[in-house]
Amino acid sequence: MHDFIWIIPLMPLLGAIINGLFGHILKGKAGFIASVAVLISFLYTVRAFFIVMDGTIIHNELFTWIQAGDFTAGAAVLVDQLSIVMMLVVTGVGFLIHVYSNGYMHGDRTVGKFFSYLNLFLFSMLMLVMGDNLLLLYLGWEGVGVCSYLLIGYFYEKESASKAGLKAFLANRVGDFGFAIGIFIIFSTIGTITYAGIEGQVDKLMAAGVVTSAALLLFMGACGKSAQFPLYIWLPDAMEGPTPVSALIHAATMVTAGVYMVARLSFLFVRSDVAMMVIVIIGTFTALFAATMALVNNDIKRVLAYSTISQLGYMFIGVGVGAFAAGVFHLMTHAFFKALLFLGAGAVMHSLADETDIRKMGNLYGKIKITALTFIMAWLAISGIPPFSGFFSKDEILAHAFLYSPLVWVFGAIGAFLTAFYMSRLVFLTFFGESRVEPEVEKHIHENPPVMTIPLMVLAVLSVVGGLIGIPAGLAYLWGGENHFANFLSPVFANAASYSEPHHISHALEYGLMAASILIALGGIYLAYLMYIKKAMDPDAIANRFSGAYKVLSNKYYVDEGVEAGILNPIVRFSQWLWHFVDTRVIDGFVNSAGKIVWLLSLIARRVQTGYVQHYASVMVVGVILILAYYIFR
Amino acid sequence: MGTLSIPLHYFLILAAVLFGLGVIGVITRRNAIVIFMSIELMLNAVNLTFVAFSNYLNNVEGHIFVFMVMVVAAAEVAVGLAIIVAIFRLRETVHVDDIRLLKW
Amino acid sequence: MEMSSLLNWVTFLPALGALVLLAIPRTETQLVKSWGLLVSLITFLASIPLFIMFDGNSAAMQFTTQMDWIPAIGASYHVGIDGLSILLYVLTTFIMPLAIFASWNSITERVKEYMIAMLILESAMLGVFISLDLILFYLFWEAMLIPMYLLIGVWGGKRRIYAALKFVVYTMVGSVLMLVAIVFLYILNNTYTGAYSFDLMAIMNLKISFSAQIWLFLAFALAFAIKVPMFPFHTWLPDAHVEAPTAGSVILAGVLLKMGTYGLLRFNLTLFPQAWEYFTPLFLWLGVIGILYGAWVAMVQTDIKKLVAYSSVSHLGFIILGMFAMTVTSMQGGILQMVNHGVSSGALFLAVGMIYERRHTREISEFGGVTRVMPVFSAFFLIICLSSLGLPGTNGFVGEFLILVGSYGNYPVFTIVATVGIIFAAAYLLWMFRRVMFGPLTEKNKSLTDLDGREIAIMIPVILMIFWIGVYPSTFTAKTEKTVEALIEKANKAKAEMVIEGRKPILSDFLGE
Amino acid sequence: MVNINIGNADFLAILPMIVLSFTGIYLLVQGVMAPRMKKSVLSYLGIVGILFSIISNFYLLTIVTEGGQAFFYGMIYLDKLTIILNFIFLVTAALCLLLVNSYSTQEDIEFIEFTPLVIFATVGMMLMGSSYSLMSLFLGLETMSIALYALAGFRKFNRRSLEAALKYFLLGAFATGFLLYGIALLYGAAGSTSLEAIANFLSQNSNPGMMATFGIALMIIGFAFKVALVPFHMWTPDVYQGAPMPVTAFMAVGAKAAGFAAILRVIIGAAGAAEPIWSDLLWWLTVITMTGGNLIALVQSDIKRMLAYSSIAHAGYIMIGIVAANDVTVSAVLFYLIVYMFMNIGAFAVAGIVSGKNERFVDIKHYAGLGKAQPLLALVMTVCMFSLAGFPPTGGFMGKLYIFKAAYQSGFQTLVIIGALNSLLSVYYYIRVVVAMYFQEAAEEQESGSILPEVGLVLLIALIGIFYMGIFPGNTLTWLYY
Repeated sequence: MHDFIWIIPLMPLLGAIINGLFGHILKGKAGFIASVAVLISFLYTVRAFFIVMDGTIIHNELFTWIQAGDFTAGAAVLVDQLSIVMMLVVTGVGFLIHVYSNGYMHGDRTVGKFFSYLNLFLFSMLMLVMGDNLLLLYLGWEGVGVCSYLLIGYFYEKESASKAGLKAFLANRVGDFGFAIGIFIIFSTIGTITYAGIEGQVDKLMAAGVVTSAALLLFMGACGKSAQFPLYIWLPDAMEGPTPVSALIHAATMVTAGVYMVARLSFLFVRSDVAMMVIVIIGTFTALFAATMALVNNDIKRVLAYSTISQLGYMFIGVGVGAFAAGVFHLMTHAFFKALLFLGAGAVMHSLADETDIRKMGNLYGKIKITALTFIMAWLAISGIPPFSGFFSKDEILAHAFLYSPLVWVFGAIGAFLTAFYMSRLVFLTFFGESRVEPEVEKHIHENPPVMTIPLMVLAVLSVVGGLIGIPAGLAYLWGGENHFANFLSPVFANAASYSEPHHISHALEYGLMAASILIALGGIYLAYLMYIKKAMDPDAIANRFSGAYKVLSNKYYVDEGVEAGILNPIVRFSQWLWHFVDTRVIDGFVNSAGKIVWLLSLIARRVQTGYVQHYASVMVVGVILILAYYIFR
Repeated sequence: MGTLSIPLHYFLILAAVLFGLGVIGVITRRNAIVIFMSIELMLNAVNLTFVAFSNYLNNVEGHIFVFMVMVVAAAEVAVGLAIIVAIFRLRETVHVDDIRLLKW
Repeated sequence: MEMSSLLNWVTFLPALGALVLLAIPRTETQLVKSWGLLVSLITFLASIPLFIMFDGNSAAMQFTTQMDWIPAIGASYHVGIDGLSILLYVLTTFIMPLAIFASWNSITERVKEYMIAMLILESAMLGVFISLDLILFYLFWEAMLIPMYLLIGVWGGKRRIYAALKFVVYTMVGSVLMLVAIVFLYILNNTYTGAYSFDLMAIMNLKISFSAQIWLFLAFALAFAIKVPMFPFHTWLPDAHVEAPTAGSVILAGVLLKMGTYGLLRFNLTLFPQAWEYFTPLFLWLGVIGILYGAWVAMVQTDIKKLVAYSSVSHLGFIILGMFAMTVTSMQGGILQMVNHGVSSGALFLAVGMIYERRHTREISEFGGVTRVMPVFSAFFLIICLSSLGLPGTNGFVGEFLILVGSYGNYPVFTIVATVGIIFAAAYLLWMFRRVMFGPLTEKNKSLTDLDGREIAIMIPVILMIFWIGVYPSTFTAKTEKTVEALIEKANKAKAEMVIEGRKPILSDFLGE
Repeated sequence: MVNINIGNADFLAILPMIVLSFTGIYLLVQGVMAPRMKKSVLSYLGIVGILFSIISNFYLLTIVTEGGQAFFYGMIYLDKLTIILNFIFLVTAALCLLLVNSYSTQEDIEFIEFTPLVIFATVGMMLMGSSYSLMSLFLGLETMSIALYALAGFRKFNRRSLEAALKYFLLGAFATGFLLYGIALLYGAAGSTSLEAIANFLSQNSNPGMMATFGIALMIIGFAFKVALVPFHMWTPDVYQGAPMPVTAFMAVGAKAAGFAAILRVIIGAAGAAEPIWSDLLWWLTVITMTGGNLIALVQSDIKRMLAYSSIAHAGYIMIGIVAANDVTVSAVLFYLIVYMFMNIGAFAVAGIVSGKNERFVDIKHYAGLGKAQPLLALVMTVCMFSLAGFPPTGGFMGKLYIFKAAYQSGFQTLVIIGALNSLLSVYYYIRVVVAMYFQEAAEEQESGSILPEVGLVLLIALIGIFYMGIFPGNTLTWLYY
């Protein structure tokens, strides 16, 4: 039953195939077809949502995909509360971005190819979230990896774009390496890779003592995909791709796959405290680390990229401390406002003839009012100003983090402060202050067409309203006094909750923490206000005073160069040596020299044939003597 | 005719010595004809052995064999000298060292 | 038509086609080419019922025919097909028409001899896969050598004579020792059973002593290791590939390399299970070294064909790992990966051949931004590269994943090192793809024309096969399931005996068992 | 008076030899008596004589008794081996005579005495093949050798041919000396020259004393020279290169086969019981011969010298069969000899045509581009080369297979491995010819001889022989089993 569920992933696939094959003929209409395909799958997702709302989990197997020996993997779909939330985000935000792309990619030469890749991405993402076993998760995992490779490298004529695409795919592949080993461990210990199967025999994993290693390896895969330290290096460069791509893939959906995986396998992760601790540590470190880099960056999209890495760090803190629902909630709200920020940035670039350097912007508020307004709403949401969604989701995580360990809360708070600061810096430099736009660009700044602004407005509404469904219990006396979002997801995390003792937050502590986070957010904004609007503190002066720190930050801690020199070059040099020395000199040398030796031997042997009859006779006599001697002394 | 007064191995040793001389002659001498003569010497050494054995064994096969060898040697001489004469006519030399076209 | 006679017909149809070619005059190149294509197509179509009628759930030999060939020494014409050979058999008939069609324009002189060599090569290859008599196998094995030698030697590139000679001598070294082993087996069989016979089935249930197994295993293994090619014996492959014409490389990568792995399964595993067990760690080491070595060296190649050649070394390292891990899953994966490698590498060489026909160079630095002028080719080439690096949803992934997941149970350390290989697989393929297809369009590549109808017709079946195996592999794995189970069960029995005799595999302390 | 009863049964036994001798004498007389007659007719008459002799050989097949029978008081032995050997010698002679005419037109010199000499040499070979006493063996050997000395020097005004004849003569006589001395010693030890008596003597006393051992050793040396085993092979390359092409072919195949016939008769037949004496010696001679022959052949550029060394190497392979010395040896050696005949005759025939006037184009590089110039010739040469190298579908492979099988059966594994590696080594210089013909372009325009119908016939027979023995070896093998 519920066979309709397969329509959801197959519609984008169909769209991708149509656009792929007939893209160059469809030209303009490709965008329309792609958007319709995503809309249909969104509508069916809503229908599935209502079914899941009243408690039934949809499980439907189409055919057995791989069956060899005792390893079986079915092409089956499991839609429960967690996946329906993800599907709503993916198809909803995906649809808005498709509509936005119609405007943004207007006039592009190979727009058919673009929308085909975009639809293919959505298909892979849906398979990732809807699959009922690890192998389909892996399918979706690599599928989105390829689509991000293709979309980042969409402007392939630019050397940097194709390089960034390759870098993204290889970084993901390193993560997938860990993910694959994780799957092998699980399969070889309990013989099945379906979620239900793993959940059922998770204590067998515990007994075999492989839970920690499996969890950590799976987390390595998550780091690769969700750009956590140390595998985050590809996300900033991924900004080479078109902005809707950054919005969809590198903000809303793909990067959250790691969080989804940890949430989906909550029963596994929860059983290994070490793994949870590692997740929290990496999450916190990445959150802070990325935030620091965002402070000094002047490229509008790269700032947002670092902010995404930082927010992902928060999500991992959430799932790391065991508050899976909070993590997923932040994932959802983040999808809304980060997509909005990216699309807004895209709109700004679009109207400023693709200018990305915020130092050449300013005072755009009056000229592109709708973009500015929606951008400001998203800014308030991400900074954690109530009643915007960002406040509720981030605060929920920080609250649980405090219970886990106050130190984590402190770092989280610092991160929140930095987030508020750099986002405000971004907004003030872009929309307020004096205009630093070149004159001829300034002449024809124009508001973007409705096809781009409407999605912005919808996302703005979502960023505002999104937070309400997850209002923490303390505040929710208006709506029946409990956190609707957490309750909705509770059955999925029942196993995890039952394992680790649920920790209750006293209301008083909750209010205190809320107040603290509001103050931090306002403090961050006020500091940015002082620096960039009132010019009370000259940012450049500070930059000079801490010039060393500033230089390190602006060069992104020299991580890229470090990886280049530390890992890539040695491998390339070693392979060169392998090829030139081992292959040609040693093996071929041996083979050819064997040939030469034989050749030399025969040349010598040939010399024996002198042509003199005497020599022949004497050789014969020597032979005779040898034989007779042999017989004498035998 | 009584048994032979000279013991058998005397003959054998003589024949072996003759044979050795023939072989040395073939190796050392440079002139084709002289080489051929030393080969004949070797054949005669063999004849001597045959006769000695035949007498010692008191059967006639050895003697018959000697005749065969002589006949063959004669035929060989005919053909061999014909070749040597042909070479001499063409190359004015029978010096074996000069005849060295075919080598390596 | 009864199935076993169909098997014989399909095997010798190409050879008959070659004979008919003798009649066609040399000047009629168009007729010669279309005849060759027609024959190979008919062979492929005739092989499809074989595949369909092949009963998946029986491990026994099917469609067998046994006739006396040389009664004096007991050599019989004994052929049959089982799970091991059915996939490779159909793969050969599938690839041949593509190879012939791909060399439509590139081969201009001596077209008739070329077509004869190709058709005879096909018959020889098909013969190798189905022959169950040691001498018959050796006959086809050597017969396959001559046309391949001519293909490389006559229609090859600049250093073709060196490459062709190296190819022949390498293979001859191996196969000569194999001949010695075959004769020894023949004598051994005679001493035990009294009958003079080269029949594989008879020799299979022979009780060979452990020390004899060691030497025989090594003799066979050397011949097959050179063919695979495994790590130390691989240096002939890059030269052969670079110098061979496109069709030659396609067949060399598509089918010839699989004969090594097929031989290891058909002879080394079935005839000498204890020796197989004894040498497993050594071969696992060589396989894994092959994976990494092949990948690393491929990464730094400047010539595309050499890059693909070294990638074959890496891919076949996976197959070796899959075979020697001795679990049903990994073995199934290994066999499927043989087919996948045939399709993917074959397709890679087809693609490289297409751009070589246009630019007459294979240096990566010569290309750049080709997607701009050849979008359709770029799409096909991308799909083939992705299938080759094992993207889920394509054929490469299914085989590779099964190998790794199957072999993790027995040899976790080796599997982890092998899994590192998939990272480098992505690295060298996509790095090459980026340098060739992406980036700014260089001046020299401006005039390139996109694929024409013929080339697209070649690419489509390959792409379909890539996705068919990727999405629904059970059509193929079902065929090999039972044979693999029987094989492994027999090997485990032999392993049990070995444990009783208290023998430890070579290098086993390195294994950290 | 002792009455010697030599009935017509005895003469029947040597009927083929008688027929052939009469042909020879008739031709000699005919040649002298009617000088006006066209010289080529002589060789055709010779071939007719040989055909008659083959027919009588067939007739012998019907009357031969199972175990074979001695005639002429133990001088001649008639059994299936004799008949098969006769076939080999007769067919070789016929094929060589076919080649003569095209060669003589090429060199434009008359060949009156050529055919009678070839025929007398063949009679000598057949006598060796059917000898049952050392005396008849010696007679047969010498008849053949002397005829071959004359044949080698047949082109009187060519320095190379005369030098070849001289070397062959001197060294041949020298080797015969050793052989004779061996016979003498063995006669002394065994008391008789008949092989049967020697066989009984050797089987009775297992340690036959120094004299018999020396005797056997010296005889082996004599045969080793005839069959050109290293280190007694020195004459072969020079003589093969110097002698005219058909003579080289005749020597390479006929003389070598006769040598092996003698070895089969004496060593395997008579001295079978004394195997421990000669087995190790022959083992070492075989190894040195194969390796030496193949090694030097690698660097040869002259086709005739290369084929000379290749024949030395093949003598080594046949010796593996001899060393095996079990029930299968004789049939394996015979099979190999037959295939060896077809391979070499074919190769020499092609070499003869390509070599052109007074054998100018004999270097391998002169074979460049032959594939294009003369596709048929190139095809035959390729098949011969592949068969000599031992590639499967050809007879050469099957021959080696049986020889290896025979050696394996009597436990000489190492010998087989060395043999296998040697045939691998030989692949290089055989394939080099094929490479020259197909892969390299002809350097300068060289007029190669036109193919006369007879030579075409020889090529055809060689081709059919190689493939027939390669693909259906079964029937020839069963026929050989006796």
